[in-house]
Amino acid sequence: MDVLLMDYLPLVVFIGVALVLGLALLVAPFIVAYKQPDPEKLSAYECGFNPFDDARMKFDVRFYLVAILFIIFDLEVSFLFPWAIVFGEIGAYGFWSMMVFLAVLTIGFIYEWKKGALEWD
Amino acid sequence: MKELLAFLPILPEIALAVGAMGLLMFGAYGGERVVTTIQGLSVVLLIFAAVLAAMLPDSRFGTSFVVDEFARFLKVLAFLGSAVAIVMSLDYLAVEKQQKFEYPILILLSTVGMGMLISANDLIALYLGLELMSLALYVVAASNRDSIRSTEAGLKYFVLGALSSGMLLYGCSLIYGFTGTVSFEGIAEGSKHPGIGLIFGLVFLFAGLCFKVSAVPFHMWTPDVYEGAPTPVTAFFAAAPKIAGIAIFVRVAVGAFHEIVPQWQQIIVFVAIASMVLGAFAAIGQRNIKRLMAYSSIGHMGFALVGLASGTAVGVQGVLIYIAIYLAMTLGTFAVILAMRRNGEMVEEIGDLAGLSRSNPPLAFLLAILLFSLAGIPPLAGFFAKFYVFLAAIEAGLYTLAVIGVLASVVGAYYYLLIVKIMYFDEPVQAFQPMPGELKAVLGVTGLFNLLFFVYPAPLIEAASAAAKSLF
Amino acid sequence: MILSALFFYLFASICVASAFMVIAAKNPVHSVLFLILAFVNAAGLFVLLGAEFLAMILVVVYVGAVAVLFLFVVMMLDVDFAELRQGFLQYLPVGGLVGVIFLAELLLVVGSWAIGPGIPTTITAKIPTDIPNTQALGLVLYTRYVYYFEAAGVVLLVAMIGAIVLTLRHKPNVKRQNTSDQVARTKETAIEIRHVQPGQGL
Amino acid sequence: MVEFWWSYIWPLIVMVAQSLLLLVLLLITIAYILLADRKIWAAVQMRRGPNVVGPWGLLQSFADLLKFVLKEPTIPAGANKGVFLLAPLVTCTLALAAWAVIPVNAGWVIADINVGILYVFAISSLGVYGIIMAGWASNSKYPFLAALRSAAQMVSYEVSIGFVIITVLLCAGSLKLSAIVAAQNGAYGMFSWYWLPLLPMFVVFFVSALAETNRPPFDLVEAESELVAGFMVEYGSTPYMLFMLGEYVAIGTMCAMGTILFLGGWLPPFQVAPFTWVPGVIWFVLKAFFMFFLFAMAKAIVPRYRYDQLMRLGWKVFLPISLAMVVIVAAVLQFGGAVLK
Repeated sequence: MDVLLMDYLPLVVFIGVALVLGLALLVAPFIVAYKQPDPEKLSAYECGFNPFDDARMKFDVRFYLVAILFIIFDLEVSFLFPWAIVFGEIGAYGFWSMMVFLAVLTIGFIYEWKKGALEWD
Repeated sequence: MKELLAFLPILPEIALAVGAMGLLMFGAYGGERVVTTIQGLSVVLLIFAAVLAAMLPDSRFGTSFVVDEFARFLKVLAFLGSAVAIVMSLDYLAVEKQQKFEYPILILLSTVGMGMLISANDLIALYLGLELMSLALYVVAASNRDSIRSTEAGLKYFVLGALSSGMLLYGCSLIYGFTGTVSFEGIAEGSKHPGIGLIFGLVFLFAGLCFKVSAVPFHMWTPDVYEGAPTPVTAFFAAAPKIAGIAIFVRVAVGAFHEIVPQWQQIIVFVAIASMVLGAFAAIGQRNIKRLMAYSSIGHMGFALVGLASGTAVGVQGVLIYIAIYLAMTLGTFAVILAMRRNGEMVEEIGDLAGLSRSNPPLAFLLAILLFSLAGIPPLAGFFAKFYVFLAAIEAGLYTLAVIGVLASVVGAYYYLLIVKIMYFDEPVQAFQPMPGELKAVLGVTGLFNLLFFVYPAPLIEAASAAAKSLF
Repeated sequence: MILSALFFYLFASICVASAFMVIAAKNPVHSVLFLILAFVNAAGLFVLLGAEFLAMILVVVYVGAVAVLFLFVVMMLDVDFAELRQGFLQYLPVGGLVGVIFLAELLLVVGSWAIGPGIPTTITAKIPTDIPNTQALGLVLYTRYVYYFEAAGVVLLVAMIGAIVLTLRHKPNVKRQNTSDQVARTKETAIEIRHVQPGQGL
Repeated sequence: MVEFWWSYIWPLIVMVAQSLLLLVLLLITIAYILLADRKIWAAVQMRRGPNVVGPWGLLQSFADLLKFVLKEPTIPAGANKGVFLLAPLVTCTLALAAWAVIPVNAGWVIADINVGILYVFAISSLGVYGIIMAGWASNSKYPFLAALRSAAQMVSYEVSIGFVIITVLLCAGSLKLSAIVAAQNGAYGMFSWYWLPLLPMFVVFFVSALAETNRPPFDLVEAESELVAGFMVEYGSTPYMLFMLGEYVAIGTMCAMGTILFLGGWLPPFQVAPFTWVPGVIWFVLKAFFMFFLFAMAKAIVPRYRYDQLMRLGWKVFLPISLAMVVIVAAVLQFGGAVLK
């Protein structure tokens, strides 16, 4: 157990160092650079117009659908990871159980395709 | 080959799942033209699965799935309940132009979940079955997505359902933590020396299950969902999922926790009393018949739990008889609700039934039978249902529970009889449109069942008795 | 080991604090960001338990996928959350009561933490320590627990159907590209050669 | 006290030093990769590219760094300040974090964890956050639209990358990156690396990596003509630079992953004399640079995709292909004996 955790300690240290580095770069111009803000400079970019309302708006539900489908396929992939590495040890039974699983989800995929959920319009 | 034979116990579920997937592909390629075919095939598939389920011998699949008399009895009920729910939806969906081929398929997949739930023999199988069943239910509740009420119903059901799943999982994890196993036999072994952690786990688990059968205090979703969801969906909700919910409730209580009956008995007694009383009193003021049926189903779940509270084989037998008769009563009543159509519009107010005895005497008569049966008036089937659960409660010494139950059913009788009064003594309003044939059939069969049950009750009672004994 | 205890308290306290911030934050986007922080710390706790695979899957699925959907929804839904939160506080007494009960129960549970006698015999699956966690999972998930595995597949299928039934709408009058049609075009169907006489036009 | 020093402080110092060393080398490499990108692009278009700062423009990236640091940082008035500044930091840190597990030579790795590839997969799936956060926090229309598009694009291609990784894992049988490289050490030298037996997946991986890192021809996030500079419109100074840095580090990660998964990592092309004299790290860098060269050439010569084409390619071409390949590879391994091993 401790051996395993010792594998992760350098990882945490590395992320920490990277974070410090990024943070240093981020704050550097706030310390050293020239600053003279004015309202025009601080307004949102809008091709010459003044922005007339909040930029955040409702958008096509299709983006949500993509996100949902992604979650489902992502889960499918995560089920594949352990299977792939013990593939040689679980034999034909393991092979076929995964094939059934993939078949179930492929049916779902075909259904999506035929319903036009993967079309982008 | 030997490995394939091991899959025999889950054959009905496999058949349903594979059939659902096949129909999904058929629908995906056939489009809207094949909807009626898919509906028909789904019903055939469910009946086939019910036959399969009835024929399977006692067996197990691994440690997580068990086929016994109890499972056979309830699976037949649940599968047939789903089949009838699809049949009853045919006319409604066609007239309302909501025909989607996904609807019967989602019901099929939900039924797979019910089968898994009824046969679940460990906590993980329980959870998977529950989620499979509920996930499909959330979708069908919101299936009419152009209606605000339907989407609201789906959303409410989903959010509260997720909350209850969370509680259930929390309970499961506590139970697992304190017994070191998820299998019901192991839990039974581990609960010989119950610690406080195990009891808390039990409470949370029961809370989650109470939600699924809409027992007080986890009933709050029921009226809104029943009212908002499309009526055939409501009919489905009131029937098959309740059976699966009660089934797993019973199996967990007497299968996994039979060592600590006194601990859970008080919870069930409380839940049963609260459900019966709330179901009886809250229904009185309702004007919308779907809402009324929601409170009615809360009350009936309370009555069914009375049998479980006794914790004996007789009690479980009572539960099974109750749930079977409840299925017949509720499906029949919903057949009438689905026929309440006037000038092409569905009507849902109780007042719309006024004078039905004059505009459509047979319909009024059958509905009156069903309502009397729901109220528990002898010699109709509903009376026997209540009789068996109260008998079990008295045998187990739960006199208070039995007395409160009888009082609650007296109060409940008031609003059922009120509807009968409206039908027979109020001035008639415009007649309903003619009833489609399949609804007539459902209403006829369930009405006659309720009327004539007392003539030959033995088969059901014996089957329920055998099913109950298989758990002890 | 003191170091792992240190990291446990670090992850656990950040996890709890950010979980609290999820409900306390004024801006729902901040809530989701805190939720992500909570997930990441939960992953850290999994690593401390030696469950590397679950830790990574927690990050991949919850942080990388589920929380993205959450962010989509709360960022882009354009709901006036300030208005939604009005009257939020009136539920505080009830919520607080439930919270206190939960806390009391948890303290009771933790206080009584003891594995009953005879429990070790009921533990069915021992955790193997000589092979990596992922492998240990893989060895049982697809064979011994095939029932759970396939059931999970069916649940995912229902999720797919549900997502499409509830969200998919086709806009009418959309012109889509059909690549196979484009590729299948031949010279005959695409070009028509007319011989135009001078001065006459078509 | 002495014991405390030797058992806690000293290892910590070593770890920090190692991390710093890797980060500094990485950043210097990125500086030259950036330059190479511009030079290659210029060469394809028969321009000279940057050639003023230092000999052949070799110090260009460092001049850019100085310029960014000295630029005025602006935060739009309508922006959500905290998230606005958090976004570039998240992008950059996450991109860098992936490098902790990447072995550049046998044993040359900060942390060779058991689930290395999953870790990289997880980190790269988090890359989308920087973009969504930036797009939302700017409170400006262009960034918002770009963030949406980009998020949908990145998640679409991540699925294919996941399946590609699975096929490699099927052959290698471990999630440990060093073990995956070691598994490619076969009798046929560079022909037993996975690029050859899994050639379709290599292609899918490469294209998905382009999309995942928002590189041309899939740089719809930036799309100058429609979205001006995408989610980065409102950014300037080092916050902007951190985005660029994160993007290029992510590209570097993808190149390194391609090298590890398909090009045999630090292994020499043939296990014979002249090749084995060269240290593994050189081979690794050469291969990774080759991958980057492909990235740069794709940018230079392929026209940008339209958004619907991009989504179609991801969901309707790559996803089915990679899914089918998972099944095919598994079936071959199951029934075809040791063809691949």
